[in-house]
Amino acid sequence: MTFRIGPRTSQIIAYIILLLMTIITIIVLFFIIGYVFKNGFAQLSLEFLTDRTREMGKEGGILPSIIGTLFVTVLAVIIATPLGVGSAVYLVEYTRGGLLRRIISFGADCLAGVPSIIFGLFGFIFFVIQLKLGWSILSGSLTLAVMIIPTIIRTSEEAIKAVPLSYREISYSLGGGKLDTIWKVVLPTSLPGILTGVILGIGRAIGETAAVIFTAGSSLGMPTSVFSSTRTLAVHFYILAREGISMEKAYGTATVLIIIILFVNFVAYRLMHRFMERYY
Amino acid sequence: MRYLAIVCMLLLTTCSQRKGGIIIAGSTSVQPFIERVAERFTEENPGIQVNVQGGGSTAGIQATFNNICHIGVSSRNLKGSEKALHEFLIAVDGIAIIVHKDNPIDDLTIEQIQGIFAGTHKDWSELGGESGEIIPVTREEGSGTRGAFEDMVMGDQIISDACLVQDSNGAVREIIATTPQGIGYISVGLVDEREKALAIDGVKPTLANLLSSQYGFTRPFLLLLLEEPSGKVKKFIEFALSKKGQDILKSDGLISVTEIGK
Amino acid sequence: MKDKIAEKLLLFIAFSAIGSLLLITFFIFQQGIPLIFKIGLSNFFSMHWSPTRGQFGILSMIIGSLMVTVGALIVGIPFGLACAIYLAEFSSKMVQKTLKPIIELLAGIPSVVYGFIGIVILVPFIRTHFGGPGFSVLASSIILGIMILPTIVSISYDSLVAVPNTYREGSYALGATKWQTVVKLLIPAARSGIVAGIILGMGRAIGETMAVIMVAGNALKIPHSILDSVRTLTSTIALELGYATGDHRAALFACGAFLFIIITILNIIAIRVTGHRE
Amino acid sequence: MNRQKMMKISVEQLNLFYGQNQVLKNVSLEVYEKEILGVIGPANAGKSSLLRALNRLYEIDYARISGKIRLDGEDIFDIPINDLRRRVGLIFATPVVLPGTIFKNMSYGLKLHRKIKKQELNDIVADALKAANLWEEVKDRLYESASTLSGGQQQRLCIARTLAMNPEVIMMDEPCSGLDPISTAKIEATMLELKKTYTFILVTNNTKQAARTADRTAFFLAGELIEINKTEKIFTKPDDPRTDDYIRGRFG
Repeated sequence: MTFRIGPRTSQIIAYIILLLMTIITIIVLFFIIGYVFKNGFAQLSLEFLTDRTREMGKEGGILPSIIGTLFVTVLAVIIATPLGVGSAVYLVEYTRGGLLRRIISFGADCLAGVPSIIFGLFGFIFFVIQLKLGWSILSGSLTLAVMIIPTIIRTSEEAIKAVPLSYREISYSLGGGKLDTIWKVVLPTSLPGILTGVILGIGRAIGETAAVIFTAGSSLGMPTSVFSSTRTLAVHFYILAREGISMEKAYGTATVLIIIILFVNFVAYRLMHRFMERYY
Repeated sequence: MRYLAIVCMLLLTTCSQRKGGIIIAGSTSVQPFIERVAERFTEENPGIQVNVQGGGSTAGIQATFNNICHIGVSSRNLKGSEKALHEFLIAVDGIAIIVHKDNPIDDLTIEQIQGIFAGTHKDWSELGGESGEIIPVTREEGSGTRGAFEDMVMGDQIISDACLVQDSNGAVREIIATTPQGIGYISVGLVDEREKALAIDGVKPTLANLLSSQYGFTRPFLLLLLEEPSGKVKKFIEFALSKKGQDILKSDGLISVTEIGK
Repeated sequence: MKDKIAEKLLLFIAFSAIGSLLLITFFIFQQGIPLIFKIGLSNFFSMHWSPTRGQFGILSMIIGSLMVTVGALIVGIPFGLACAIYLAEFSSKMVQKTLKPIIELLAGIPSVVYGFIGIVILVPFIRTHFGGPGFSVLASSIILGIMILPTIVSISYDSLVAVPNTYREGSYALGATKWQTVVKLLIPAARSGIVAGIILGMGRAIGETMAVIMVAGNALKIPHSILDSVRTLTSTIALELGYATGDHRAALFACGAFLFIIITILNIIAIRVTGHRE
Repeated sequence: MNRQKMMKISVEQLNLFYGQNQVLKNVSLEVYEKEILGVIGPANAGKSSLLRALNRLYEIDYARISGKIRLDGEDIFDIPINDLRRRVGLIFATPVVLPGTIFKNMSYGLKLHRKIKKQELNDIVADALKAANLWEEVKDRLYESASTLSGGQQQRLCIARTLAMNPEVIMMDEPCSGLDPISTAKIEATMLELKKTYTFILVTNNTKQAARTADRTAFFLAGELIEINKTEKIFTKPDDPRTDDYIRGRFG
């Protein structure tokens, strides 16, 4: 027995299925955040945010991890941004789109997709052991910097390429040199794109576990210098959850982590919007 | 330019502080215990920060050789060239075979345990328990605890590929605590109320049995140094071996070095 | 003069950035490849992984990675595509404007959070309702599938929206329904973007480490069913890196190199498919 | 007028290549001080390329050049490039305002060349805007985004921006191509006024515009200079039949 389903009917069926699947997708994604928040908000208190970690995380707060995360991320971005943006500027403004640029862009494209554990593997043997930097904020930041450089190169390159040639012509015809043009016209104009890349990198660095646990270590002490080992929020959360040290603290830590990341992404989003409205 | 300046400043202002702390690295089994000792130590010596890393026994030994940490920790005896390091025994740890707290089985023979981990026993009913698939959980290749378990329990049997693999005592414990059919092995000191430590050949891993060596599945916890201890490192080792330090370790279920002789 | 210095400085920066990337690639291969030659390909691609006993077979882990990734795609593609199609073609501007950025924000949630949800909800659920240890191919696939959803939705949506409106108008003018237009016209037209999104998602799934360690159980045996535990290449590296020395460590690097090659091939395909680079 | 006018720019046997493609062929001409030289011709005649050669902007396109160009008798390759481009301003067909405020657009070029006091900067900006007939329209909104201006205003902003640099020669590349007749008239009026102080080279597609404003006119075709002469002469009895054809609209 065969049914012939008319185009109208199939349209309606398809619509319902699509709607259902979309709703499921959205619900699942929201459920994950909601579930963590529901269990985590009860844990949030001033004490939790400002106290030292005690008993391997069973007691006390997460201040050392918050500071460690901040340290590692900021240092990574400080290292990666000039390198990434500088490379992108060089590629777009100085290489005339030749073979070199294609090869480098391709390499950056590929490395942007390399799993973070490979960066962890590299960072552990190279920075921690061979360069004798030990498990430290410095090792962690360097590893993360290498990890986010490709992303920053790629997004900055796209943003810089998008600056109209006419802007450069104007700058030159007003007597600007190449450096003036790059510094005062090209970079400010491509700033939103560059910023997006940097902020994506920040988000990736904050949430990263695999590359950090082997390089920044897992010490719970309060970091005092770039040579201190630290346990970032993501790593702390991973260890709490996985070793069942304290599910309550795990939820609390995850909540803080997610809030920070959503906040960073949100700020990026707003910033870009403001910038676009002002200039375009 | 500004970037360079900031980076330089960070490095300069902080370089000197590296000397202020002690970095300890190695066995994840020892980490929770040494962390507690370190916490007390810092309370009594506020100037000295102690950083405790995991990584594993072998990594700890390596780190000590490479001077990446001040003190290495190992949960197994040193082998071959590793013996060049100075070692300090701070405690002895028993390895407990644990199952979920609702598991009716209290006692297994060493052959039965071998059978479970080698993959020959597959169902709890074979061992007198309620019928259900046995889910053995082991440690990862290279772990000190796994090494000790293989030496002491498995003998010439090989741990089956079908076992779940976790990379810390805590992770193993967490699975056993939540999996009714699970069985695994962790430090005696870490067993809590959610799981049950089994007697092996009728001997339970109680403190008394551990002390009297009736329960033979024990291993040393070692602190390792590249050179003779001095300064703050010496202070820390002395603290760990002092009555205060040993009491902390004892209260966590380890056998204090002072009791071993008895 | 200032310009010359600036150019030299930028050249230096470009070289150090690119040098660091080259260094990584070189380093991973230099540490890993010699072992493969030492032990031979037949050992490296055998079933038995027991580095402390000199067995370095990564085949079971390759199969593990493959199963988990395919599983993730089976979960992720239908839902991701459905969501993208619904948002791009069937929903109002308002819904698009709110949901798209939210889904993109969700892409930033750390993978460990997904793994955690896997441990506390999915694994016990599978264990009690389907049997087995719960730590399984199924759990990993679902968690990874959910994790790659935002990637697939976002990229597929963008490529659907990029299809010119004249296509749609032409199709409606011929009397096609919306759904027919989507299936016959828009999906083929947006194919390259959709495929690229899927490949990128696939890369993320293969490369994910911590979330998988948390829910896969990590048994070395090749799973016989989706309820069995599974070990992937990435989790092997993360589990054993802390303890590994000598050949064992080199073997982990070899795993890394192998993974590197696979990911690079996937990336090349993705780049080719989209014709993204001029 | 009988005496030889002061020569501002002289071009001798100029060739310009983009890769294999030669876009200027053996061009020689002079530009006199304080005149408007109209440059007309169909598309791809090389008109814009001539302008890009005169301030060496062709260099950013990686084009090659041969021949001599002199500004006030000095080889332009001996003048520091930033100075040259300041002295020889260029205004493009489509007005391009830089992202940012009107004031920022105006001050951009000035700040590149020297340190400048705020008061002096304000004065220069105001003077330049007045000279470009834009002051009245924008004096209250100097700190608004330049992109809020209309097309005609943007083009006059571009002119003002160039004037602020105190150039000697102003080259305009079809400055009115996108504008309505009223805006065009305003710009032409501005130009005629400024002629007292500056030398103009006006490239235009609109032959009538050249007829209205230029003192002399040059006709280009396919990279060659066909004819250069007084505007009335070019438009009434040109020497070359091709010029005549073009002006009468027979091609182009």
